[in-house]
Amino acid sequence: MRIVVEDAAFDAGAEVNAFAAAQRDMGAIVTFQGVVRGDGGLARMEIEHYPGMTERALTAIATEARDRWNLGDVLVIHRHGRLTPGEVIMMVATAAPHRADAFAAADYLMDYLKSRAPFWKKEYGADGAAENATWVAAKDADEAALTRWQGASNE
Amino acid sequence: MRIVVEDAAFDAGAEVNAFAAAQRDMGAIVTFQGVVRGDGGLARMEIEHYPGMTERALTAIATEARDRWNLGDVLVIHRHGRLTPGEVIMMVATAAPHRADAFAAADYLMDYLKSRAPFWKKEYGADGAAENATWVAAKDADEAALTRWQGASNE
Amino acid sequence: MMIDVLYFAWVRERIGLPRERLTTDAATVADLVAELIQREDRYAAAFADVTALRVAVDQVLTGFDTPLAGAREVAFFPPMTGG
Amino acid sequence: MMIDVLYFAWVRERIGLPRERLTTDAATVADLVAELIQREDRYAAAFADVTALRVAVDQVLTGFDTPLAGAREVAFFPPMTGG
Repeated sequence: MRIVVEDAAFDAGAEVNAFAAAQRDMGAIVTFQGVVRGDGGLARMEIEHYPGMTERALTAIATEARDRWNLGDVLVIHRHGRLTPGEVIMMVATAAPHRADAFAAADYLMDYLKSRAPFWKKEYGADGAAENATWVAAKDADEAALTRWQGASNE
Repeated sequence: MRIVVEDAAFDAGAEVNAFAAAQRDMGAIVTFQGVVRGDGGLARMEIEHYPGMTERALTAIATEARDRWNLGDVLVIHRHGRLTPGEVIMMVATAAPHRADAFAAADYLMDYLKSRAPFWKKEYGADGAAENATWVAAKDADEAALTRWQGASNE
Repeated sequence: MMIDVLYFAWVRERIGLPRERLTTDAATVADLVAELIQREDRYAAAFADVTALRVAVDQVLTGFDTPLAGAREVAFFPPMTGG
Repeated sequence: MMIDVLYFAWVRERIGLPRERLTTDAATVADLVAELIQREDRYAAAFADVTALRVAVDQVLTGFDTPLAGAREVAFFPPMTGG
């Protein structure tokens, strides 16, 4: 299990390959990448985080995923600081003997990471002005998504 | 949309990066990689396919995914011929504005590709003997998985 | 009519060849299977249990009751195991 | 007791600083919030609607009724928007 919180850009393809190469007898590898969208006039975003707690929260979420599904490994990388459209914000990767576990765990990691890992996004428009920048509001849909995982300890 | 059926090995990380770089305003990219497992004494496998129909079936499955979800792009790469444990058999990638579409479409592609694309796997044990090689039997679970996608045209 | 018949995986192995061109008057896939079974034991062995087989006509997966009028290519194979 | 209080995102901006060390006798998070609101308008503005806020005690997400006995670090922030 590897949890990385960093401001530097990372090479998602190289991370996927390194993650896959480290596995043994894991038939299924699922990855998710989140990319900054430029529609809506976004020029850049700043991602704030809570050093210490962020790593801790991501570790707890990844550990929970390993408890719920039959996984060989989990990788989470999340950037903070300044990002522009087209840049990769974060990625998760899961490795499992079977594809259903790899898919469910990656989906779960994303749902929890969205609403339970301490990151906050501030969006800057084309004018780049701080006074016009806005904090992204949490979506009700993201909170509602968590209810999908309640109840059964394994699906 | 890109559909590739080839016997050569491919660099999954490089494919993921090229796929992601070609997108505009797709916030979510999901990938699946299938890897040859070596447990159970497998020494190698041979994947047979139906040239022409295989590409056609994969294209139909990918087109159906684009009709069902809001996707920016779909990639499917599947190898045939001889593969050894640890090698990547195939990958799919989906790009969407939102993560739920990217996850559902990748999951759907895998379910249909397993049971509706003309590939057949033959497994060879440590002795490498053709007379001891066995054709992989289709799993009832793979056929049952397809029922998940019936009914609602979009979820 | 002339038709190309293709065999894959263990169907190909049992019949002993990957494809052949046949002249047939079979109206449907099932009729073609009945003709093949009459030919030789190896065909009878391959088609002993058609519920274990899948068929494609002109590269589209279909059923054994499909008419062959106008078809150029019929393929027989076990359930697929890709991915 | 001495406690580190951290603020993130718009809570940090409204209060005007990322962290401060306070001496408090607050028994719970809610008591600490009540103390802060009394201090200055900028705190009152930041904590005007605590339902819009989340709190972590010693880096674990928790509720406003959580006791502060033994706590070293309390953080206030809006709902998280990672991913």
